[in-house]
Amino acid sequence: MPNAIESVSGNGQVSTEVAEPRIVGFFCTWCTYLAADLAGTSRIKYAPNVRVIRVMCSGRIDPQFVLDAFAHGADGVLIGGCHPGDCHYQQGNYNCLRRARLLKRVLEQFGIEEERFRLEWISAAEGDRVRVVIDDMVEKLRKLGPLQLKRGPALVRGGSGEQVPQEVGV
Amino acid sequence: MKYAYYPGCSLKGTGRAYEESLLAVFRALGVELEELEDWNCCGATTYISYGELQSYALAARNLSLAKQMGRDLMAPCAACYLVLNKTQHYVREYPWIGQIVDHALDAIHLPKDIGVKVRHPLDILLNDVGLEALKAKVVHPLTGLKVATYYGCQMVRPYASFDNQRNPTSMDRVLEACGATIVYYPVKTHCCGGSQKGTLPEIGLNLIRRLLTEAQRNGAEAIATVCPLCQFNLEAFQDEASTTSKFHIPVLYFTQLLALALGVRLNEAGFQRSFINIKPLLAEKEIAYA
Amino acid sequence: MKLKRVVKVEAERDPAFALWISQTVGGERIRHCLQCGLCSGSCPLSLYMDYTPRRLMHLSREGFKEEVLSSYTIWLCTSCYACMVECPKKINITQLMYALKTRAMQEHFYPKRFAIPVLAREFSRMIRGSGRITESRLVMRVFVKTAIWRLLGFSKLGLRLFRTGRMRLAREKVEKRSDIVTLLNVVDTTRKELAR
Amino acid sequence: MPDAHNPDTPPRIGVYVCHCGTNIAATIDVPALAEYAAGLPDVVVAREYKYMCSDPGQELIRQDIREHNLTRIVVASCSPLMHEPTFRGALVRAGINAFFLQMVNIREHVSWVHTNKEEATAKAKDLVRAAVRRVRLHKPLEKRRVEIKPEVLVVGGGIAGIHAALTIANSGKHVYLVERQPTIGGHMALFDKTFPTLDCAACILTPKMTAVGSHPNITLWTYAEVAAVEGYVGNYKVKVRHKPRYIVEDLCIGCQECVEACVYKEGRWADEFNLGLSKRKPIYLPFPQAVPQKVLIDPEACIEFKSHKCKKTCVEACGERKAIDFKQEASTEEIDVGSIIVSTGFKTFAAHRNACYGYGVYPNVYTSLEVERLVNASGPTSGEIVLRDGTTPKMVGIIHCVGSRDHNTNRWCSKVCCMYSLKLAHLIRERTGAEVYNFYIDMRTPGKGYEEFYDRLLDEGVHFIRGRVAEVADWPIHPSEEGKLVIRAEDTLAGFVRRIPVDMVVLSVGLEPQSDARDVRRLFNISCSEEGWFLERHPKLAPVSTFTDGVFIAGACQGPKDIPDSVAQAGAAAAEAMALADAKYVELEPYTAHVIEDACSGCKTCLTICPYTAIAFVEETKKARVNEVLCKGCGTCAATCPSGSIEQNLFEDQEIFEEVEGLLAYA
Repeated sequence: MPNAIESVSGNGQVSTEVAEPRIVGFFCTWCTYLAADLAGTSRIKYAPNVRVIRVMCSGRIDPQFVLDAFAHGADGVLIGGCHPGDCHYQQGNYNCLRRARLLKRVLEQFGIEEERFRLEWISAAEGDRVRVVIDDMVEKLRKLGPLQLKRGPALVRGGSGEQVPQEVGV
Repeated sequence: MKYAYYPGCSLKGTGRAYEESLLAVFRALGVELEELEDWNCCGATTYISYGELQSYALAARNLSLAKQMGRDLMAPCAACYLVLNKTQHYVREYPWIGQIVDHALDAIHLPKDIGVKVRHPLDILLNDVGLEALKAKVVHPLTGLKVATYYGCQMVRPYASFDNQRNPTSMDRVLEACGATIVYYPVKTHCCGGSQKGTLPEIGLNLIRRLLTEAQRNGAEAIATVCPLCQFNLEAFQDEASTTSKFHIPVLYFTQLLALALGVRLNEAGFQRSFINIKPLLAEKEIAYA
Repeated sequence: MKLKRVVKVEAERDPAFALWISQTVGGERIRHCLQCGLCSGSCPLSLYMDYTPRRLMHLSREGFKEEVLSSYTIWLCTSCYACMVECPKKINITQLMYALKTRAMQEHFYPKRFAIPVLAREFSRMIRGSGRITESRLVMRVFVKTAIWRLLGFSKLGLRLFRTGRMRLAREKVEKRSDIVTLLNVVDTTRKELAR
Repeated sequence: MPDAHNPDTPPRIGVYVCHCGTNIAATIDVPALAEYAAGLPDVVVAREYKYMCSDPGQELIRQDIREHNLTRIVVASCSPLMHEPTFRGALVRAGINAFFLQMVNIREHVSWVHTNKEEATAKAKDLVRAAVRRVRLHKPLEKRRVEIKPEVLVVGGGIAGIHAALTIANSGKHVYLVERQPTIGGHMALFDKTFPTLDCAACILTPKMTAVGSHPNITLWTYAEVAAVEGYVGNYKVKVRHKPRYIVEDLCIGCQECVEACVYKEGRWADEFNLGLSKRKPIYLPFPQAVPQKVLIDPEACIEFKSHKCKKTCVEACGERKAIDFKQEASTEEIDVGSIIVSTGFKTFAAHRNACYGYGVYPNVYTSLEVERLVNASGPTSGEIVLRDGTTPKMVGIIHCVGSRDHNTNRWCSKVCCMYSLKLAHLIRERTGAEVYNFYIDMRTPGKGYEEFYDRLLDEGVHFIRGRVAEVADWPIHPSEEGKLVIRAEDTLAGFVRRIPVDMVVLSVGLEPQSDARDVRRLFNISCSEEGWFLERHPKLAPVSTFTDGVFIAGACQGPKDIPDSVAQAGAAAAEAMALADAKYVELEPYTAHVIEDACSGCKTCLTICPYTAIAFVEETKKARVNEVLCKGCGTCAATCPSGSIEQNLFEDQEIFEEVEGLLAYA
């Protein structure tokens, strides 16, 4: 399989068809990040397309992070948190869920297919689930091909989050 | 050195060469052997399945006779060696067997004491005569003769009082002392099938074939044995066992090789009884003989 | 093709047999058997056996008399003691095989003209008669009783043995033959007394 | 030397790539990665080393910090959850702030999960690049020091809980032991003998039980449950709910005259302790050695509760003591503890779930636990092993692995069944002389004296049939099977199927997590495996710790365990709790949030979102303020703030943006 790096140019625009989807993951420390660690210790093999950013709680994930990722050439964003009711901080994952719903609508406006943004609940014990989710997402994104942004530049972050509808935060 | 000697039936028949060479060797070493007065068959492994307790009594009779002679009892035949030892064990382990055996001995006016030490010639050679004394007496070293030492089952199992059960070396050491080269022989304690060649021929033959093949594969020029039945099986059925490769390998009693080295004349060591003439081999190896 | 029921109902088990085996000389430890199969693995004959020694141990201690006594295994045993030496639970398997052979002979659990029991019988007769074994005579007696034709196959070898003086028809015998007979009889009578 | 703590000076970054032996080096081109890192902006040195976590590895970092005046460190090795503390320590010892470190997880997240070296290396490069860009922005932070309360809460009064409680109490610290049942003792109290020594369970357990009941440092609350847990390590606030037992515990002296006097002369209701094998009255003592020795009333059974027309002979009998209180209600109590030990135990597999074995259909099919009661001297038959009709069984079949090692029910081996089956086989044979058949798949006897016990059973003439039982039924195919329960199984060692007619069948049921394990773990904020066993922090190196600091687990709630293992674990958990208490203080991660007042619009959105009500609105300034003591650092508020005026330490917006862009920017 050819390496994605060479085939993608600075501005995140994909130059060749063989490009592998590049996915940014935001995993919460207590469940999904641990699950990914467990997948490691269990030597479970999965697609190398996801780059994980660790946050304490999925509740920390600001929609702007997601938009920023797409703006800078990510073909997909994967958010991983604790199962409903299992949040280490009681309800962070609910807030995350609420934001994700609204964010999906926003992404539509930018013509970003829904498969490109995914929210998954993966508990610390579900090492194999990490594989299933990532492999599935990579498969889907391969079919979709690289992300072509209609209004790419507009997405690029400008300090505050004015592109994001107010209610998203609430 | 003086020992009571228990030949057993085979050494009077198919195993005559064993007895002849054995007596010659110990004579040459200055060890006196006195045949046990009016000994009887030990019962071997065959009688047990017919009448277990009787077989112990049969063995006990010999032991009691030997005890009277007040000397260790040498039993060259592996089967005899096993049965005599075993009888002593069982009489000790099972008082009721002891009781029966005692009664039987009583009835024929023999003392109950059967606690004589039963010993194998190899044991005596190693521990009483000693390898140095043996070396000193060697006149025709077996230099360069590649020998596979085949111990078979019953000399080492289940009672290996003087050697290692899984990897016996007593015969190796004795023959090396005579200048022979011992080849690697992984099946040295495997079974030759015993009487099975007679009763279930094809199965017996397979076991024999395995033993001969391994000896050949490891470059042995002769096989040394400690048991009349093993010797017979390995020697008598070589043609039958031959497949693509034909077997033609002298199968001798270790005592015959000793006799050779100690300068005993060939037909005083029973070589004339072999099916395979040893002389060409000795000539080829430039081993002198009387 | 004739189908027979192979499932065993408990009533077909013979607990007395299981008890007997655990009381024979060498059978004391059969119950300790772990069924590890080391006996079968170390047995030089197991590749020809209908039941491996391991399986025979289990069938015996569970009391499946028919299966055990009609099994070829007990006759194939050459008493090489490999199994007994290796057994992790120190079970005297070889001795058990003798006990089973004896029992099988007493209850005639073997094919007609089957050489091994015949050999055992002839062997014992000869000892009773002369106190020693004369191999030549023993071999002939056995062949006559089992497979006379094999004598012919054997004759070539026999001839060589005669020529080399390793087969002598002269009867080996003990002087005090009466002692042997008494010895054997007394054993029997004493055993019976002890049993009582 | 440039001041590492001055944000204006350009950062000087050191990057360190670990081989982790071959764990990383085998899948990632480490030299290439280090070389690549060296070329990234602001990186002064980039090195590779076999084991970064080793002393020489750390020394390497410390040296560079001193020699090259490094101000920021990136370590690419294993998961930060593994070695972050190690490397932070290295930074501190070299004189710079612990939080100037960023770890890159190239083992668990790269080398162990990918196979293609090219791809793995590329991924590692992206991650390192992101870390380098992020670490530039790291600010100096200090850990918060909080006091630890010495009191310990132990949840569950089985042998594990009892042992943990006593160990801690004996060290002079106060323990709250909360047990859901009206008495402590757990499963062990049901047993007659324990394997392999066959010493009497009661003889070794009851002394410990009474010790708990009378220990000055132990507050024992039975018939009570933990309702809520708040706070953090060292400072947990726990709400305990007392179920009404309709007896004033302080007044009841356990004389049981009330039970004697009850209008019901005979027991009528299934006796929970004897698993329904005997009957009890509406007012009862769970069992003779119960601790505490306090009776309780079953409102479902008591006439007074149903019709209010009872003669209340019990109250008369109690007389002046006035211990009976029909009006008693559930009450809640709040306690402060520094740490918590969860030892909530297990439940046994519900035998009827395996229909082929006829549990609940044939009266003489018992579960092993029921038989434990039957063989127990203080059990319903006072130790006599008899069938429901009072006769003694002559043939008994014990079926191992019921519910265990089975993908239709539970996949795991329950670990104790082989041994307790052997124990029951021995006891049954000893007391009835019956023929006993054990049906097993594998005989598992790992433990001191366990294999020897198996050997003993073999010698005792118990039958061992290797084969999983297919069916227990009552249809005969042979006269000898008439009126018997026939067990059908292949005797795989004999090589044929056998039918064995028995009078009694014992189902050796496996161990399962408590049915409410999932609620319990939420309560204590710990995780559990897919099956429901509580998850230890590390299977080998932190077997009794959880991912929540100050919460420990002991006994079979973590996985099937026998008594010795449970006690050993309880001891370990107790030691952990005591070590924590003796440390007096604990340091908390500084990942708290803070408000940038100038930017705050005072919209109060954050106030509602914070689960810990750690954010207050300051009227004077009309701005929000975070109470850092209450803040647990989830960062939800930071993500929620519409004006982006809340930041979370070490997870600031800028830091994360840099990380995102670092991942996606190509050098």
